[in-house]
Parts: sequence; C-alpha cells; structure tokens
Amino acid sequence: MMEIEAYLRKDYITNLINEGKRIDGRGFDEYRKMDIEKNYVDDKACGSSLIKLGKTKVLVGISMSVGEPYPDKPQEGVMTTSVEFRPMASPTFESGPPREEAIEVARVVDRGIRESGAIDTKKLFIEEDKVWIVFIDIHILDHNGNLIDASGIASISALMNTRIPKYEDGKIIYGEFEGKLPITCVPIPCTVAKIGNSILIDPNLDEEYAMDSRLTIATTDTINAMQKGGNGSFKEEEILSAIDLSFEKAKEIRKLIEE
Amino acid sequence: MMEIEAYLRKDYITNLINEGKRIDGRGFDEYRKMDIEKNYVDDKACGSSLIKLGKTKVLVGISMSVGEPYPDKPQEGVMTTSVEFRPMASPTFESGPPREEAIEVARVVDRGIRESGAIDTKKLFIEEDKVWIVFIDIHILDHNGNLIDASGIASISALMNTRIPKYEDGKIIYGEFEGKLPITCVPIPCTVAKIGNSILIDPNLDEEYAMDSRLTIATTDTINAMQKGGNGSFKEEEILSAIDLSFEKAKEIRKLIEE
Amino acid sequence: MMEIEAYLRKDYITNLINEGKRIDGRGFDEYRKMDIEKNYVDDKACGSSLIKLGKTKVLVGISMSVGEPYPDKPQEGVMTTSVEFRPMASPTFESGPPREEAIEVARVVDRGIRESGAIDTKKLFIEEDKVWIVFIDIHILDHNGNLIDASGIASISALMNTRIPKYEDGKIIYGEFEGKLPITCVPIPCTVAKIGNSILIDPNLDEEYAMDSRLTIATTDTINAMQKGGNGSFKEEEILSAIDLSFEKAKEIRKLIEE
Amino acid sequence: MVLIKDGKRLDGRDFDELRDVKMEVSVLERAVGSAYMEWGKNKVMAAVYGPRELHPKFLQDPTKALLRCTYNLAPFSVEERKRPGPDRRSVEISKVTTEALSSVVMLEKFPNTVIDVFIEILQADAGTRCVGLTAASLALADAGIPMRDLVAACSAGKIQGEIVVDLMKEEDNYGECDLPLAIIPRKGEVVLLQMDGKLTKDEFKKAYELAFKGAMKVYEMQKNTLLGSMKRFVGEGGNDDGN
Amino acid sequence: MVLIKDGKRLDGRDFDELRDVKMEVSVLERAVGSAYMEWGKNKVMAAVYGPRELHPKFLQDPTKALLRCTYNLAPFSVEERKRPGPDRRSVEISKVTTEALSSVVMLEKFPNTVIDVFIEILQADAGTRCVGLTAASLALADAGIPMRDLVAACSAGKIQGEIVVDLMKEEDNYGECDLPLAIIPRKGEVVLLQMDGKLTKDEFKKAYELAFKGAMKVYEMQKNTLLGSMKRFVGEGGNDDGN
Amino acid sequence: MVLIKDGKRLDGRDFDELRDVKMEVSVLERAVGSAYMEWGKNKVMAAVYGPRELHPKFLQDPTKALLRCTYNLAPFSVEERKRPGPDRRSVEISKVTTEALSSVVMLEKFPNTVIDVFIEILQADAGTRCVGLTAASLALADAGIPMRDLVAACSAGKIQGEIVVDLMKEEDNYGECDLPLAIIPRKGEVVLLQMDGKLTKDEFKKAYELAFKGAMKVYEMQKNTLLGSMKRFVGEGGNDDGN
Repeated sequence: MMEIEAYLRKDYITNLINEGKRIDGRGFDEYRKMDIEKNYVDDKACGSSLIKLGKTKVLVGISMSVGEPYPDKPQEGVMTTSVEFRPMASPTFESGPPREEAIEVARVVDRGIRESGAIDTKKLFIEEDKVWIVFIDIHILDHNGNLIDASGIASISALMNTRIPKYEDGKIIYGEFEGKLPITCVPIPCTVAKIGNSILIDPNLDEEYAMDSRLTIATTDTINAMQKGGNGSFKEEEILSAIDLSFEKAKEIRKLIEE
Repeated sequence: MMEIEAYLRKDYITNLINEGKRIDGRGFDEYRKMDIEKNYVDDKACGSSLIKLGKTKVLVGISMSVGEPYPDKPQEGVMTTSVEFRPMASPTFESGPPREEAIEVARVVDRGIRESGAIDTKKLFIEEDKVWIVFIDIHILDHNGNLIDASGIASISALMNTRIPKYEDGKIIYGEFEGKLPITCVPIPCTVAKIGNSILIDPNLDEEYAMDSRLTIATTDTINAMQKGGNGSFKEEEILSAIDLSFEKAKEIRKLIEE
Repeated sequence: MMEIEAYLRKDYITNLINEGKRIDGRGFDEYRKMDIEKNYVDDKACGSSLIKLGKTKVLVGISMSVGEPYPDKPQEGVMTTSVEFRPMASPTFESGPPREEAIEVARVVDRGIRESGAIDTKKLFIEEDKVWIVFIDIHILDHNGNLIDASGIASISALMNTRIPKYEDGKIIYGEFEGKLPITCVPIPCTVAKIGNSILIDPNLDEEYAMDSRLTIATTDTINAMQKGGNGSFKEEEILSAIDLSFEKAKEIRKLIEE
Repeated sequence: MVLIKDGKRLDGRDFDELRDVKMEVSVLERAVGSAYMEWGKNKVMAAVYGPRELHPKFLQDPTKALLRCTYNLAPFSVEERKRPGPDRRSVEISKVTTEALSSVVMLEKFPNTVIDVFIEILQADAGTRCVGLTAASLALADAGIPMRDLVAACSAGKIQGEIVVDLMKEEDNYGECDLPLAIIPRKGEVVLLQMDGKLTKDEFKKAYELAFKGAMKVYEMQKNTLLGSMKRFVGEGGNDDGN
Repeated sequence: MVLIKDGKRLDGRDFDELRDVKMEVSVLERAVGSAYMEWGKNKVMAAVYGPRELHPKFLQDPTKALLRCTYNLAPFSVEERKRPGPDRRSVEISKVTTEALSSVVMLEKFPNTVIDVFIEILQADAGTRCVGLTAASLALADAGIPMRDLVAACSAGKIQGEIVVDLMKEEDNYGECDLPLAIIPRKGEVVLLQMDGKLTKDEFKKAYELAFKGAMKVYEMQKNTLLGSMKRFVGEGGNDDGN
Repeated sequence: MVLIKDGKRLDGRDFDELRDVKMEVSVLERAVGSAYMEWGKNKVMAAVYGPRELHPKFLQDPTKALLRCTYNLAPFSVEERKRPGPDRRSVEISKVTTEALSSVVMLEKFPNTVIDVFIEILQADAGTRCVGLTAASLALADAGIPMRDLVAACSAGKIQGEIVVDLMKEEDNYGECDLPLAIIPRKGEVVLLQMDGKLTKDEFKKAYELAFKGAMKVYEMQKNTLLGSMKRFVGEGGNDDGN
C-alpha cells in the first residue's frame, strides 16, 4: 500500500512534469539509455539478451524443446512467454507464482510477438505430433520502471539470436545446432505514461508511482498489440499521438537491436 | 465464525419451529417453490439446467470430452462432478479451490447419480482406450440454503437434456450432435434438517443456521445415497421417517423435471 | 520460534554435555535402543519397516508401480523418496506439502541409497519404455529426534524385505509376487551432533534443540553421502573422527537389520 | 471461412450494428448489488459485495477502498470445457477490469475497506470482457456504490479487411484483429483499451470510432435499465401502484 | 466373485460377525493423547493435540473450541500407491468425522482454542472411516478431553443380496452397498451416517440394526481399553505394584 | 567419457586448479547489497534486502534476525529448460546456504527482522551452490550487514579415480563423486559440507584438502573485490581523484 513518502514523491514528480521537466532530465519523448548484451547466457540457452534500460535490468533466455502442437494448428510450432518478477529485483516482489502484474507483462509481450507473426512457427514443424516449443523466459533482475518495454525488447532481441538445437532419433542434442530460429519481423513495444495532462515515454520507477495511466503500443509496420493500464483515462487524441510516437521510437530501437 | 446476530437468529428460528411454524410459512414437509430452466447454456454446453429453489440459484452445465476409461472398467464412460461455491453466491464464499463444504456437495450429488446407475456409462464407450467423459459442473450462484438438493436436482435435469457431440476422425465436432446422453433413471436427493426435535424438509438459509444436523437421502426406486451432516444426532425413527418422506418428495420432483 | 523454555532447556543440556553426560545416560557414541518391525504393513505394501529409535517412531512403506525410465537411463528402474512429517508426530508439524526440513531428510536418505547403488536398478527393466518405479515413502509418526537416521535405517530395512509384484499383460497383479527387490548393499546413515565442543551420536529431541550443528555420514564400504546441518561449524578433525564413528556404528546397525 | 457476404455479416448484421443486448439488475438475493446481461449469445452475471472490512489488515489503505474485480469463465460456458480456476487470461482481464472501474468508483469514500466485484461468464461468445465490465458497472450502481459515471464497453475489429463493431465468436476466431474498448461516457475518455492483431493507424481510428459509438449505445441502455429499476423500486414502495 | 459360500463369508465369518479388533491407547510420546487400532487388516493411529491457541486469531470462537479432524491415507496403505496429500474423499471423511466427534466433545469448555485430531490409516482394508473415528474417540479420551460419551462406529452392507456387518475389502469392492454408521451409545443416536449403493427401506433397517449392534460391541471394547489404561496408570503410580 | 588425458583435465586444468573466477559487487540498483560472479561458465547474481520487519509477526524472533536465503535456477540457465519455481533440490540448497551464512552474520544485532538473500543462477555449469554462497557472502558484505567473517566455498570431487578440485559440468556428470565445501576462513572451520558418490576415508581427506585450499583462494579474491569496491567508493567521494 502507498505510504506518505510515496505520496510526496508522486506530488513532486507531478509538479515537475507540469513544469515540462523530468526528474532525470530527459525529454518527454526520450528513452533512457538502452544497452543490450546479446547471447548473455552463451553456453546453455538457445538464445538470450540482457537489457539495461536506465537502471532497469531484464534478462531473457530462450529454451527450445520438442512437444505437441496445438490441435487446431497441427503443422505449427508453439511459443510461450513467462515472466518472473524475481524478488531480487524489488523490495515489493515476493517469491511464489507470478502475480497479476507479472502476468500482464507476459501477456502483452507475448501478444506483440505472436500477433506480428515474428516467429515463423510453420517452419518449426518436425513430424506428425512433434513441433518445436519456443520458451521465452523473462527474468526481471532490477526493477526501475517500464518493465513491459524492457521485457519486450529483450525478448525479440533474444529470439533474433536464437539457434535451433539438433534433433536426431527423437532426441534433442543440446549444444549442437541446426540453424537459426526463423524471425520475420521485429515487433517493438513502446509505453507512454500519462501524468497530469502530459504524455511521456519510457516512465522510470518514480514516474510510474506518479502516473495515472499508461498505454503500450507494440508495432512492426502495423500496430500489433495495445494495452492500457492504470486507473486513469486517455483522450482519443492522446492515443493517436502515442501511436505516432510508438512507430517512430520503434524504428530507432529496431536499429539498435539489429546491429 | 458465528456472531451475536447469528445466535439471535438461531434462537428465533428454533422457537418458531418449536411452535410448529417455519419462517416462510411452509409446512415441515414442503419444498420451496422450485423453478427449473432447462438448456440455459443453450449454445455452448452439451446440457444445462438453472434451478431456482426459493431464492437459491444453481446452474449446472454438462461438458462432454473424450478421454481414457478407468483401468478397471475399460469399456465404460466416466463421469465426474465438481462444485464451485462462486464467491458471488454468498459473502462467506471465497475465491480459490473448493473447500470441504463444496467437496461434500459434489460427492453427495455424485454418489446419488453414480450409485443409481443413472448414466448408462456402458453406452459411452467409443473405441479401445477412448470413452466419453461426462463433466457435471455445478455453479452455485446464490446461496439461500439447501445446496445439496438444488445441485442434485439441477444435475440430473441437466443430464436429461444432454446431447452427445459428434466424434469423427479422433476429433469432437462441437455444435453437432449424435444423440442424447443415455439416462436410465432419475435419482433425486431430499434433505431434511433437524431443529430441536423437529424434522423439516428443504431448509432455507436461516434454518440451516439453526439446524443441529441434516440428513440427505437420494432415491430412485431404492435408496442410493445417504449423508448425515452437522454436529447433532438422529434417532432411528427420525431416519426411517425421513426415508419415507424422501421417496414421496422425490416422486413429485421427478414429475416436475420430466415435464 | 524459540521460546524461553527452549533456551533454558538448551542451557541445561549444554551444561550436562560439558560435564560429559547425556540427559538419558547414554555414552557419546551410543545409539538409543533400536527396534525394527519388518513387514509392518504386511498386506498392502510391497515392503515396509517400522522403526522405534528411542521414542522416535518412523514407518517406511515401499510401493512398486510401472512407469517410464529416465531418458538418460532407458534400461534402468527408478527410485523416488518422499518424507512426510505427519502432524501427528509433533506439535510443530503442520498439514500441507513438505517443508524444507522434510525435504532435507528425504534427499539425504535418497542420496545414501542411490549413491551406494543399493537397489540394482538395472534388474528393474521390464520392456522398452517400461520399468519398475520404487516409491520409498517415509512417514514420521513420533518425532523425538534424529529423524535422518531413523528414516534411512527404516528405508533400507523396508527395501530389503520388498517383493516385486507380478506383472502380466501390461497390468500389475497386486497381492501376487515375482521375487524380491534386488539389493546389493546396506547403506546406513549415522548422524552426530556438535554441542559445545562435544560430538555425540544419535541426538534425541532435547539434544537437537541444544546442538550447534550436525553431520550425517551414510556409509557402505565407502562413504556414500554426507550432509552438514545447523548454524554452527565443524573442524577437520571432528569430521574425520565422525567418519570413523559412522563406519563403526553402521556395522552394528547393519547386523541388526540383516537379522 | 467467409465472414462477409453481400455486405452483411454472418448473422445478417451491418458493419456498425451491435448484437442484441438485454440488461437486468438486482437479480441475486445475497449480493449487495447484481446485474445480468445477455449480449448476443453471451450470458453474464455480475455481483458486488462491500464495502466491507479488508483482511488481512496490512492490505488496508487508510485513504481509500480497494476495488477487486474477479472475472471467471464457467467450465461449461465454452464448447471445450474450461478447467476451473483462474488462468492467465482471466487474471489479466480481472486486472484491466479493476483498473477501468477504479476510474469511476469513489473509492476515497470508503477507506480501509474492500469492494469486491465478481463477474461470471455463464455462456461465452466473444467480447466477454466488454459484457462483464458493462454488467459490473450496473451491479455497482445497483449496490448503491457512489460513482462519477458508469463505464460502458464495446469492441470493434477487422474481418476480411473490413472494420466492424462487436465481433461474434466466428469473427473473433477467423478475423484479423480485436479491439475491446471501455469508456467513461460523460468525459468521453477511454478506461480500457486492448488490441491484438494487425491494424494501420487509419484502421485503428475507424475501429476506435465504431467501438466508441457502440459503447455510447450501451451506455444509453445502462441508464434505461437503472432508471427502470428505480421506477420499479419507487413503484413498489409507493401507494399509487397496484402491483 | 463369490462372497458367500455355505452361509459363511470369505474369511469364514457369519453375517453378523465383526473382524478381529485390537485397541491400545497412549502409543505416542509427543501427542497429548493417542490410540492405535487393528481391525481386520486395517491398521490405524490417531493422535490429539490441544486444546491450544488458534491462529490466525480471526478464526477463534469466543464461545467454544474448534475441533479439526484430519483423516489421511498413507501412500503405502493401499496396494496401488496413493499420492500424498488430501484428495476429495479424505476431505469429506475428515468433515463427517469432525461433525461426529463435535457431538460429544465439550467444546464449550475451551473457548478460542483448537483441538486437532489426526487420523493416519497405515494399512487400509475397508471401513477405515469407522476405524479412524473409533480410534480418534479413544485418543480424545486418552488426552483427557472432557466428552459427554464416546463415539463408536461400525459399518454394514449388502453382498450377494445378504445384509452383513463390517465389510472387508473384497466385500466392499464387489458388494452392492456400504453403510458406515457411528453412534453415541448412551443416547443410542446416530452421529455419522453415509450410504451408497442400492437398498430398499427394509434392507436399510436390517443393515442399520447390524451396524448399530456392531458399534455397541466396539463401544464395550473402547471402555475396556480405557479402563485397562487407567488401571495401568494407577498401578504404575501406586506403591503396591512391583512392576 | 574421457575426463583426464596426459594428466590434464578436459579444459586443460591441473587437478588442483580452479576455473576462472570473476567477482563484482554493487551491481543492482534496488537491492541493499548485491554481487555478480562468473566462475567457469557459471553466471550468478546475489542480492540482499533487509534487515526489514518480518511479517507475519508471529514469525519474529525477539533475540535475533531471521536469515532467509533463496537459491533459484533460471529456466534458461541449463540446457533442458527448468520449470520455474522451487524444486526439492533448490529447497535443500537454500537451506544449507542459509545455515552456512547464519554462522557468520551477526543476526543478534537485528531482533524481530528478516534479512533476505536471493541467489539467481543465470547460467549453470556445476558447482552452482558454491558460487551462489560465495556471491551471497559478498552481497551481504556489500549491504553492510555486520559479519564475523566471510564465507568462501569450493568443491572437490573424484573423476576417473583421481581427486580434483572444482568440477565442471562434464566432470560432475561422468565423475564418481562431488563434495561441495564452504568455510569460515579465519577459524578454518566448515559451515557447509555435502557429498555424494563413493569415497574412502583417505580419498575424503584428499578431496577435503583440495576443496579447502580452493576456498581459501576464493576468500582472497573476495577480500580483494570488497577492498576494490571500498577504494572505488573512497575514491569517488574524495577530492584527489580525477575520474
């Protein structure tokens, strides 16, 4: 529950924003410094990326296993996205099964990737009743705001450097690889926060405390996923300008991770 | 835990009963008004019934799926009964897995149907290792007393209007049907409560607070299931007269749902 | 959490030990009276032993079922060890899934048996993808100290009197047997406690409250498993002398259960 | 699957036409407030308990009530039985529903308490989160919980390249996009917005407008329902009514 | 399977004959009270803890103690291993056992507390709920918990058309009906009654009488066991006993 | 699998040679203290929160803090994905890690509180419990929690009949024995000791000595790391540093 200090901090941030300033000096349309270390879990995972978005740290690892397809798509591989808010990342995170905040992050990241068709799941068919399962595991290590974007960007980056293990005689040969995971496009989620009447991108932790609501828009060449969060509301024009901003920022970020 | 108000209410009800009266004016051997809406979940469930027993509301839906038989009965279909005390139904119900009260309702309803052989499970065999599974899902929506009878009556009513989906090439074709679920008899549970030295049928919520114990008897042409509940005790003659009452009332109810 | 009484008891025990005495008059290298009733669950389990170690009572039952082998050992049977701290056994045990203390007991017992190769799992192969699964279920009934040794000794004793059920046409015929479970050696765990500067074997409950740390050593003709527990520390020479003591005591106990 | 033929949808609707909607309040005895809705083939019940004391105490907020919405899909509400208990989809819907309603309920009036809203989907046929949220809003009003406005919801989507309002099951399954929207009508602002599929910005604008107009229609029905309920209440209590 | 031959049952018993029953109390060190029973091939232990303070506090009843019985089937107690943890059957048996014992334990003497009764089925061979309840009643007496009476239990059933007392496993599996009964002997009233199968009213009466008489025999054994235990206790404490 | 060739191990190490070890502290923003380690292919992070008030209150110890270590293997840290959530192995490692650290942390200084230590194995390649414990010890120091000493850990084992230090994955899989050890270096005593496999007493002595020496090397690295961190801290705050 919110305490006095949280209220004061919220007031302080809101006043600052109303004056057109952010606590860390950024412009309203400016992301924090983003640093992506690809193949961080180089020896064990099939793919991985560690992202530092300001002081937020998220590690995404990709595991591949062989399993059954969904009955309604018998010729396609399967992807599944899990998020763990590790208790290491914040004093408010607890051990135990994911709570609703973690589930929301997982589902929004999942939708951006799934709906854009970023993974060419048709190429993950092995034989009847056997397809590749792609596990996207998002490990939150240090929570300093905007977990959705950090998680989504690290996820697509990790998928882009994922290799498919060798599969012979019904067994996966870990450590040997057959090729790269087929990726068709690069969906990027961008999140804006609304504080007072201002819209600003990539809220840090303090700004998340102060925000009334947020809106995430994941884009490729189209919009692929949207998610409004928080107890506040958005006007139509705010949504439309957030869409423009998302397309623009996604282009910049896409360059960064395609390097 | 019981509070002062509950004690007062219990006293009031008990005194009333001792004077030969019920709070809603019914006779001791009289059910509340019973209203059954068959096929309530008309488009999705294989069978369903919504019962209103006084102000108690219970919705039962039947789902059919294909699975493995029990090893000791390889030629027979399977039935399974679940009860959910939805938190919507009472301020004392909580979200989460069923507690002992819900489990008891499920098991007593299940026994009445199972032991009477109401479902002709031998006709639910499909092929080796494949039989129909009949799911009876009991959804308590509004708890105003006597959940066992409401659940049991709605369950057999729902089963009686259940259709078996089409099954082709190892897949269920939902929305198309092959025939009706084979029902051989109509087991009806009747519950009496003991308050002071009086035995009365179909206790409402207030009477359940006041009752010392209850006895449920599910009958077809024989007794198929019995369950004593509550912290009190029964004399032999009370049990025997409850049996007579159960046979008699079951006949009336059977007519109602066979309409 | 520890209470005043526990502190006083701890002090009392520690002082006693420092004077070279134990509360029940035993020598530091002396086990409590050990009584083993083999085949206690004579009619239902495949093997069983009830041990009384002083006032500690542990019942171990062995169940056999047929299942899949581990992928990396397709020709070998499987063993699995579970411990339940039944709430009957102590006012501090609660219903629910095993807590860390119970898991530790299970894992230490398991390691002693597994690492010594006591069960000849290669003889538990049935046919492709089908092997015997040996379930060791440890049921703590009365906790008066040294649960690891009591559990480990009862487990190997139960395994030694385990029979393999008949298996015909893909089904287990319970109650008929094909032969004995193949046992190659008799691993015995011995636990010492460190109280002050003293090392003593087979701590009872009071001594467990007072002990700084404990060390379990499971032996056959070699050491097969070790586990240090508790918040204190051990010197090298203490460990070495505990090893000697463990080999020696294991011999005595082995005689007892091989009778 | 052909979803559009001769400019009409599978069930004969125009692109901007809602399915049939029925609303009723005070349908349950035990709950403080309740509502029942049919919307196309959807059948949904909502119930409100509280404000009541929140346990355990350390969860209490001395400045406002906690609002807690629980969305639940009955096992038999869909063709292939759904296993009981919350899955990740239900948890997410519960969360966005709670947030949407938190924007209107005057939580500050009931410090240290919890207001529970339970949404049961009894039969599901696409758009259940919109129906559930709309019904929950009615149940809150029925419970007499003070609100700044109602919340009304409606979805839009894209099927065979066309933007249409209020997808039914087949359109949801075989269509290209779904966009559920909830608004607070008096301010005309958005309190729930989700989307998945593929939409250009222009398509989004069109879908947004259709969903918004749909929600405004739903809002009118909500007001009429509550008005009818109040009239009935006045009528029942008054002297001039013979019923 | 032939269950009756020449008027005798599989194990040679007459229709109204109980299996062998053994009882013992004070078998555990840590528990406040405990009992062990063998009944046919059943082996059952019961233990009592409390009255002790109930946590969390909001569960406390200021007018009486909470009684909580937990019935548990050990994994190895049946031929095909039972997975650890409570299943629906165990939960139901725990509930009816708790209710049966609540009728005799003087709960009103220990407000705000809980009395826990743990029943462990170590080997199971039909009728375990009757054995468990009978043992639990002994363990409560052994713990010195004040009771208005003991509870004694016994089952009856129908096999091959005959009503018989105290079914063993094969009779339970292949028989037509099982009726477990528990009574408070002094009042002669029923505190546990369950039944499943097929019985006419007349058959029920016959089964009821057999089970009732069986329970009365069990009651005599319970009293003797407790008397023996008290004698031993007096003997141990006294001066005139050389043991 | 051949693990030793020409007196050298698979990765060219001598029998008494450790894998490469890297240490860093203060790597996380939110945690009170944190550390990162690479040890061979292992990558491990540790974080400390607290001392903070312990809830629920009845768990509080008025004489000292509760130390609670949680060891967790990330799903992608091993080749075949590990299902999230604690398994029995993790629970056991968490327990022995907690006990090892309890021997040095001055818990008595913080009554009624809890100190949480979280260990995340991000990439696993044998010996993770030793790495985790070593990192946890650094994180506690980084958090400024008063300790009597650091805890340093290292394993030894037997491969192809030879006793060697610090097993890597292949050696652990195909070797005959693993013996993880943790010490409090100033007293030279053992606070964690586990072993499984087959060892004679003489082999144990040899393995013990190798592991002990390995842990002493690790201890030196720990001290240097913390010293470096302090220097950097002093440097950053001081006037004479141009960085």
